[in-house]
Amino acid sequence: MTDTKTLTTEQPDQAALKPAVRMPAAVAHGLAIGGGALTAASAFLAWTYSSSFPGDLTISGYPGGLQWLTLTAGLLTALMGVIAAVPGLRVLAPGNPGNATLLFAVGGVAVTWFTLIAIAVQLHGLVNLTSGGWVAGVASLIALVGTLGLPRAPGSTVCAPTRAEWLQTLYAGAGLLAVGYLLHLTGNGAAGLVMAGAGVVPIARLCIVLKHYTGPTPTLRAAKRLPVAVDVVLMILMLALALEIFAYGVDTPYGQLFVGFLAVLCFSLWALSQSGLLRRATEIFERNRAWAAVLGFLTAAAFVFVQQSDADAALGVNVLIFAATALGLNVVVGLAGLLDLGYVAFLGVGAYAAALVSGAVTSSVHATFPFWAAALTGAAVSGIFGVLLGAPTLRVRGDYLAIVTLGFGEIFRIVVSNLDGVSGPNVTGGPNGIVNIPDLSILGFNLGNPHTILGATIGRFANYFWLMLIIMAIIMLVFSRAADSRIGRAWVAIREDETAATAMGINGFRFKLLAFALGAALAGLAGTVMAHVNFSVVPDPFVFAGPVPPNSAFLLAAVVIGGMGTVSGPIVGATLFYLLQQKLTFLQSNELLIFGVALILFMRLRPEGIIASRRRQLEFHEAEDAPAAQLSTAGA
Amino acid sequence: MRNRSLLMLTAIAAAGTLTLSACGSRAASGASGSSSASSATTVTIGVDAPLTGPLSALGLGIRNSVDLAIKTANKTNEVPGITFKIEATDDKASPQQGQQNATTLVADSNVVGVVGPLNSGVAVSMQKIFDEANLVEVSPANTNPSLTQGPSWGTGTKVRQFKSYFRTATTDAIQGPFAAQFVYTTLAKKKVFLVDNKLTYGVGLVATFKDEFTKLGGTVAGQDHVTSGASDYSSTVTAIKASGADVVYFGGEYPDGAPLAKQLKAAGYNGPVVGGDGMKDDTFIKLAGTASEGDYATSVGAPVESLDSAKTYIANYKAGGYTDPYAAYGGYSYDSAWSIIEAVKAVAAANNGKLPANPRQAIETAMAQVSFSGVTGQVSFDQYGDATNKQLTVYGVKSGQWATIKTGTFSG
Amino acid sequence: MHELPQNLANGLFLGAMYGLIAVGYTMVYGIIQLINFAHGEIFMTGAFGALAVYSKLGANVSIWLALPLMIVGGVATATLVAVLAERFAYRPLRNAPRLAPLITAIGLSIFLQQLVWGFPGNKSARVFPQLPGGPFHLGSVVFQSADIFVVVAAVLSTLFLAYFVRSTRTGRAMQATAQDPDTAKLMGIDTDKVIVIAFAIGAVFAAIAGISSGLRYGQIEYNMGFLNGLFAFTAAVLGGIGNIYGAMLGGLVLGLAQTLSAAYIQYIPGMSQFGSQDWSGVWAFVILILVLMFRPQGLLGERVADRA
Amino acid sequence: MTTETTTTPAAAPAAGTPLLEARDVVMRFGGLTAVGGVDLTVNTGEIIGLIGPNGAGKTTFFNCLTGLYVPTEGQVRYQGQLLPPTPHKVTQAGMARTFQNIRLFHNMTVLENVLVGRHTRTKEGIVSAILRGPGYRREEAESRAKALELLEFVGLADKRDMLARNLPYGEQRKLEIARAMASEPGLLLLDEPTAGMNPQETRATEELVFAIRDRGMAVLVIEHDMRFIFNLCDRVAVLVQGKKLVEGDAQTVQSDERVIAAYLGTPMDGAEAGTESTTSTEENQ
Repeated sequence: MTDTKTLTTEQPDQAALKPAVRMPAAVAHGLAIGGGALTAASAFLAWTYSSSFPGDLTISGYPGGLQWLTLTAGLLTALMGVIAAVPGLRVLAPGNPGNATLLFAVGGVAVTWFTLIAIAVQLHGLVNLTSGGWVAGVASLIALVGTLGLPRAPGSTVCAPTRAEWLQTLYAGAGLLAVGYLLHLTGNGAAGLVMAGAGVVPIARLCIVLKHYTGPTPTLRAAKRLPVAVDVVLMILMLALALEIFAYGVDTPYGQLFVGFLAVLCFSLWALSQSGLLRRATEIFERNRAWAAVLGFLTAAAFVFVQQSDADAALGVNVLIFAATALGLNVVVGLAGLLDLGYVAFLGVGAYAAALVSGAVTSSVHATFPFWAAALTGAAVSGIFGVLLGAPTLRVRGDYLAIVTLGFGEIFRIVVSNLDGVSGPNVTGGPNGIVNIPDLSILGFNLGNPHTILGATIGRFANYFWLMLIIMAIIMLVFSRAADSRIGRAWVAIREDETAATAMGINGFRFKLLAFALGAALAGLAGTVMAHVNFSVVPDPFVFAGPVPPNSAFLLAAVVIGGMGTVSGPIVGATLFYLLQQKLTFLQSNELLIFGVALILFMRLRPEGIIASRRRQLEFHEAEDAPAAQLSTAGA
Repeated sequence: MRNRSLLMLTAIAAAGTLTLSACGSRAASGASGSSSASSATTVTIGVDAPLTGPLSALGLGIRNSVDLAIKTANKTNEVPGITFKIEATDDKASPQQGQQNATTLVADSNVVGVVGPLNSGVAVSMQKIFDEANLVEVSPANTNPSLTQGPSWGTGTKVRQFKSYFRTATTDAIQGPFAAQFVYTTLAKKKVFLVDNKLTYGVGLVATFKDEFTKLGGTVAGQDHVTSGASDYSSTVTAIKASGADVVYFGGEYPDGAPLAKQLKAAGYNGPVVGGDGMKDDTFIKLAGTASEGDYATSVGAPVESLDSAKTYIANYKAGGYTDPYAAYGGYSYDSAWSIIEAVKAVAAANNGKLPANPRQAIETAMAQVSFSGVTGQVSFDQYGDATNKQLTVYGVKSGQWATIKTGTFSG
Repeated sequence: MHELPQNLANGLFLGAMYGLIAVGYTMVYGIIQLINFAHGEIFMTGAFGALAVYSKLGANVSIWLALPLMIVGGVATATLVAVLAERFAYRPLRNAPRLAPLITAIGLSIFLQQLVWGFPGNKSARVFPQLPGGPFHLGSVVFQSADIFVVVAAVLSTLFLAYFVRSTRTGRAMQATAQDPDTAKLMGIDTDKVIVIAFAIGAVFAAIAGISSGLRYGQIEYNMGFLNGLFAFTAAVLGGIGNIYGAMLGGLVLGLAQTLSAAYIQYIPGMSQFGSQDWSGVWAFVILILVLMFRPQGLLGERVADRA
Repeated sequence: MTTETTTTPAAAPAAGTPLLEARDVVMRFGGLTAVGGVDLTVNTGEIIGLIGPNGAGKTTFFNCLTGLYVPTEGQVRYQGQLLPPTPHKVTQAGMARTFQNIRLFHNMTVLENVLVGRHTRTKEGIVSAILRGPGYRREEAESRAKALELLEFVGLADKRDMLARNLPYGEQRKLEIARAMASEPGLLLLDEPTAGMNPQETRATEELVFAIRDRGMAVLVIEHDMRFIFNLCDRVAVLVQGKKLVEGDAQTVQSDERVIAAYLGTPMDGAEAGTESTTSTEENQ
């Protein structure tokens, strides 16, 4: 879709730094601020006649659903427009407030027009839009035009795509339309999706243009150090805001709202990074690492207080289980460079081990371990399986490992299905699994019972959420400390060049085995909690690819797309994946199809993942930035 | 440079989802339920089934049948003053997802009962969530006896597991032995070869069949377990032929049953293949072709053509304009939804025609008394929450059609 | 034990099919060291392509007339998919780190499965036409027309491939590229073309295997490529990856191992519960691990010296 | 290059005792004999050169010494102990090497590369890495100090946070030497350390090798550059067609007619041509 040649920065041509739309600066500022304000105001109007569009946008005077997002985007545009217009407010946006205003305005256009189109499509026809809807649409466009008239940042290029690029876009779009139409004729369920993809192509092209237009992220001089107390307060505020935004996203009741939310969020983040605020925020977190860790943990724990019901906490638990497992896989894939395609089996081993010693009636082992012992058992048994599997295969060429692990993932399910006393010894209860696993009881506190803290009812899943959060913290600690140690260096060395690593005295086999076993043990640990959360362990979920995470393919994707070798990458990847497959229900059965395409596109466009470790970053883009870069920001 | 390529990718993703969801917002259109009666209370009946993925054919049949039941109830004003609404959730055949759906349904105070799930493996992760909220759950498809009667049901110690869990599906404990009696007595085959596909349904069926069949005096010539979806059953076929068995009992669904039947007949085996309701599907005959001739499958309830309610249901379903077939569990799903409606009716009737503020507990209690003539026959629940309807019918493949062979009530 | 000949024959038929798929894995791996994870799906698209041709022809056309057309259709579909995949998914990543093309391959595999699944009627198994005739009896062994088809196809394909690789210009260019792609390029060999041809040949073989599978089992499914692909790759490793005869041999060994383990493991004292068909996949996997432990280069593979 | 810094020299046995003894090392690949019975002794404090025309089997011999190849015949002893045929154990025993074609860990920083070299001299395992007890911290600090000192020694201290791949060629060579030295070897094996260097860089490398010897390490070096070798080495062995032709001090070797013939080219016979092509692919890796 893009080719890297257009991405390489061209020499900023000072003469070309005129805005895209020529107008006096005062007019531009005025239009930007006014358009933003008007957009915000239009959210209070009724946009449609029918209340059957989700969120009920028929009420004047009170915004609903997607209108809130338009309101937010409009306000942000106006606010940033003011900052851009008044030189004395530059402290508030040390980077490039003009660009930030532009991007907020684009976010506003995106969410507003998306809503209008969705209304028109869903209710069949433009007649469903009231004048209020048109006001919103026009207002957002006015803001956009205004921001396009703002002075441009140095380093940006107005590079209208070349003729060839437009043609490319055209062909790609037309091709997708044609393919989509063909699929439609054959009745394929993915037809609409492919045709919609045709709409994405020009939008993507526009995004590229926008990217050039805004130029690189501004570099800032380090800000003055603030007192730690101020920093802490700022961090608390930022984290609280992030939590609120996250909770809003998690709680979006219908797909359209989630999509609008994502659009506003993406463009707002882009705008914040252009405004320099993101950089400032990062600085604060980086200079108070210990505080940041503690506050981050507390913020995550506070999630259960901002949730609407225990259903959100259930979602949170599942996300955490998925993310923790992905982080375990990151040891294997990201650090040691070993491809494990059957990783979910280790989660299964942990879950089964915990279920067996849980005291469930259906367990074939009649023993009840306390949780700490069960967790250790799960991790240990899983680690042992890792060693058993790794010992014969880690000696041979790396590619074979992929197939052996894939095979292991598959036969794990077959084996546990057969260990039911009929076609194998009775261990796992066969296809019926181990069911009615009792809730955990830690220090006499039963996690199954709801209780009240600070006036809020903390339900069963909230309890497990906290437990899982602690386990997550442990896994993060293990990962980051192992990565930054003699062991972690040995893993990376093996990944980089195994022959050279052994010549440096590293026992390649032993360390690969260690990575494999540690990864397996971490997955096993997550599995122990999963068994209790789900009340049961059955063979079916432990597949290579399925619609619901965790499964091996999703785990791998969370690591790879999130960012190999980093702590935050797999967590971000896992969260994003889980929420997307939960929220985008309008994709119907096409989630896996999208997932497959996403994997391919990511490998093409950004193989280092969303959060790139500094190593990966350079590994994948060696051609792009050959000049030596002093690495100041640590990735891992 | 690098960060920008990420930003771009997210922007593309955002743009993509924008375009997509604008085009594909069909999700909400599945919900129905007219709100004609202005003063009416609207309550929700939840559905949990795999609506997407490989099992979606069955899941959609469940959802549509519940939808049909709700529409019918609203149309006939079955419960005066109360309108029903459907809330369908997709569990994607995953226990995790099912559990999450359960918490979502529990959190919605309008939900008075839930139909589902399809998979026993999903059920076990949901039962307790519903139970703690006293929210009635009626499964149209779970056949594992231990879901209601506890893990030791086979040894006679039956203990009700969850007071909120009911099912209209018949359990393996009835269907397997019924098939065994049919094979041993009616078909007079005394030497059976057992095959299952190592999934919950098949394993349970084969186990109960085996117990009853040996109790009757038959012999088990051999037993094999096949990988679901593997389709190469040549070693199984060879073993069956070598065992000298005169009948094969297959525990599993038709996608595995059909190739087995086909490969058996192709290899020159002459005995019939007998299966459960998972095999009694027209696709079985389509897939296995002429090889299916003479095979048998048991199914719950009286023969379809003898039940007026079933005929009405099928006609209404067709008239309802659903794009997906009602599939194997459509009838049970309709009955499941209807049983909830009946319970709501009973509660409302006992409370001056209105539902109490939190009716869940009352509805759960009322479920035990529910009794009506449904699609699959008389529907009511016993002390474990199982369907009391123990009538089963044997169908056989005759000239490319399922034909009723025998119907009867299991007693044993 | 008197059914031994029958079991051997069953294993042979199954193994021939694995071998046909395995050739694709082994050729691509031999040349660009890529596990083409999506090859199982190429196999699947081959079968569906053939079925599409059949359903267009209508039920009145004799199967003997339809079969050649179905083969053409299946082969064309599979080859098209493979070549497109090579061109648009793999080629841009030729110089990327190892993990990138592998993950692309996984994505492609999922994508192809879902795409085929999306066609109406493909959500569950589809009926595949049957070859008339049979069952044939040879001593105590019973087999079908489709079994003859798969064996003949495997033998002919192997002979063709042997001729192709040894005696044609392209075949020799292929060998040279496998040995050392850089030198081959310097020698004027169009390595891109060679790689495309490797993908295409693999796809042709996979399509034939896909059609055999349909003919033998009477039904095809969108996910049929996963398990078969997994076993075929195992077969390729077993035979020595990179060696086309190894792929065939590995397929046969694996097919026999699966059939025989399903039939006879239960007679080993203490193993009576482990002999079902369901366990045979596990035993195939155990064999793979054993081979990797004791003969990592595979049955026919050559020892690759560790390079310093 | 920095001048002498205070370091603790690697535990060096009394000068002049044999450190490495290779006896009759034979390496065959299939029917092809790459190394045919080479003897070589390196004593403590010595700098030994190994020269020979392309394809003479020098790198193969190196690989036999360092455990990458298991010699078909013959023995390699280090400090009297038979060396195990696994590279990491050889390094553990006290022999470290560099590679002909630089094999750094490209995506690790300069400092991390040297820290990896410390691997065999550190012990902390996974548990202590996670718990970060005082022992771990001490060891990590020591490793760091040692690594920084080595970077100082080769002149790369100010580039410690750069990625190895971004270093210029000559500095990559230096880094590879520093990385090898980090394992505190008694004997350092350098495989063509000046390949691709200009004369100034070559001279600097010469100085560096002497400085390394002054730190108490013996050095075995493969090289093409005659002048470099003859300036540097106490003894030089010449390998031709997998066999040791001559061994002696620079003077002896330089005046040996067979060496001149081997280098200046009496036409090679057919077998030699074959040997050359195959061995060179091995060396190319």
